[in-house]
Amino acid sequence: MIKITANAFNPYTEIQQHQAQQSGLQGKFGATSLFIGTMRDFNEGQTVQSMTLEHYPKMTENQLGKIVSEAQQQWALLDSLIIHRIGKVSPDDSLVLVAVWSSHRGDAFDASRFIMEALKSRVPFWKKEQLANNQQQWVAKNTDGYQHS
Amino acid sequence: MIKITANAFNPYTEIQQHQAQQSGLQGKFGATSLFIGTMRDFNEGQTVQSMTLEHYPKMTENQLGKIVSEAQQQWALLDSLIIHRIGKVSPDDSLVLVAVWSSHRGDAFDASRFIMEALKSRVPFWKKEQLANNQQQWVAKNTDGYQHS
Amino acid sequence: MSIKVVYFASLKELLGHSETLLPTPTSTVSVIDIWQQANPDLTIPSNTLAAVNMEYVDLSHSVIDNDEVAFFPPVTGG
Amino acid sequence: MSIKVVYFASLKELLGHSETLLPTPTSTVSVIDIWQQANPDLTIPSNTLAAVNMEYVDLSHSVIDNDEVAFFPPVTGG
Repeated sequence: MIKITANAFNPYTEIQQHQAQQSGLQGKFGATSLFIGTMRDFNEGQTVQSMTLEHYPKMTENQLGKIVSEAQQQWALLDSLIIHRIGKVSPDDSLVLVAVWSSHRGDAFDASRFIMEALKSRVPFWKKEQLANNQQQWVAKNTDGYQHS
Repeated sequence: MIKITANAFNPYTEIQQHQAQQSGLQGKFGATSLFIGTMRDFNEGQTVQSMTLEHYPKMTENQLGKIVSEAQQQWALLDSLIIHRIGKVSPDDSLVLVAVWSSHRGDAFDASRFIMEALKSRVPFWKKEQLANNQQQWVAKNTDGYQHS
Repeated sequence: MSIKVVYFASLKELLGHSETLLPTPTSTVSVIDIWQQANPDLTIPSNTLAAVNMEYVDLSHSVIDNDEVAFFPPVTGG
Repeated sequence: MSIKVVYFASLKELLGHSETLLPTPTSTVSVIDIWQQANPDLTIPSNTLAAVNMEYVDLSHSVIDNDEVAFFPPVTGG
């Protein structure tokens, strides 16, 4: 399932609600791999007070759907849930949730990371930061998720 | 934090409680990577009714502590939470939770997988399955977490 | 009939608008032709991504009537 | 003073007990010596893992008085 939401969401509540509704998962899923991206109150040395997430409606959903299909072709997945926030967000708000259910852990780990990296590079979302000095700036690029910080 | 518990646990409740208590995380963590292992009702073609998890008390905690230290040396982690179930478990019970908080997603993904694989190969837990035909059997080996299923 | 051109994020702010409707082209046109027609005084910024009907395309991709052509900066979600 | 030998999982079931106390050794002994002293009629099963004071060791590792020596099969947690 893919959800784009302008409202704050609790990823842990969402996962449990989703999982409870998927009766086909019961007894079958041995592995759940989750990634949650959360807004920090700083970025590249600057204090960030809030952020606005813009997206390209429909293309966002299309691209996410493709990415999930690609993941399903590569790994044995039982289910997945992707939620991405849009609109104005505050520090500690969840920005993105990627959850993957599979029988075996290798598939879950690989697929969740693949989906997250593909989302970061291909899905049309953009972040604008509101800084402490009342300046605003567009985030210019994403970091490399395969590199050590 | 490392917890070994003989009681059923909800990994999502545990994560949220833990996170709420770590005031140092607020505004600082951009990435949370989680792995949850759940009991399936089948294994290698056989129906499994329940399972008993034995461990080597104290050595379990010692080994998990070492693994977390090794992860902290390799990646920039803000916090981690590991919970492992022992005793008698039923299908759909959570067996293990590995949660890692960091500023950047690469560290969180790498560290959670490292901890999980190290747990699988080095921490003294053993599973005995109770099968549908009333037979019991010890699980002989773990699968490779880096291989496709 | 027309071609809809849409812009997002910093590119939308740079141009001061989010959408332009161009008349049906009279000959074969590519994505970069559409940019130039819509923004005759502005070279396309480097790193600009393009999509036609919500699929990523190269700037040389052909555009036909009723297509939606989008231009936007590198994505930064997640 | 003594050496405590402990067994887990399938090994514990095979032997029928979880623990043996051995008297203080009179000479230098290794982990495999401890196994043979505790189980004179049984060759150590292949794949058996050993720990001394809760740290993994080779079977050639030296054992001293008051050590806790553990034998167990490959681990299968998670």
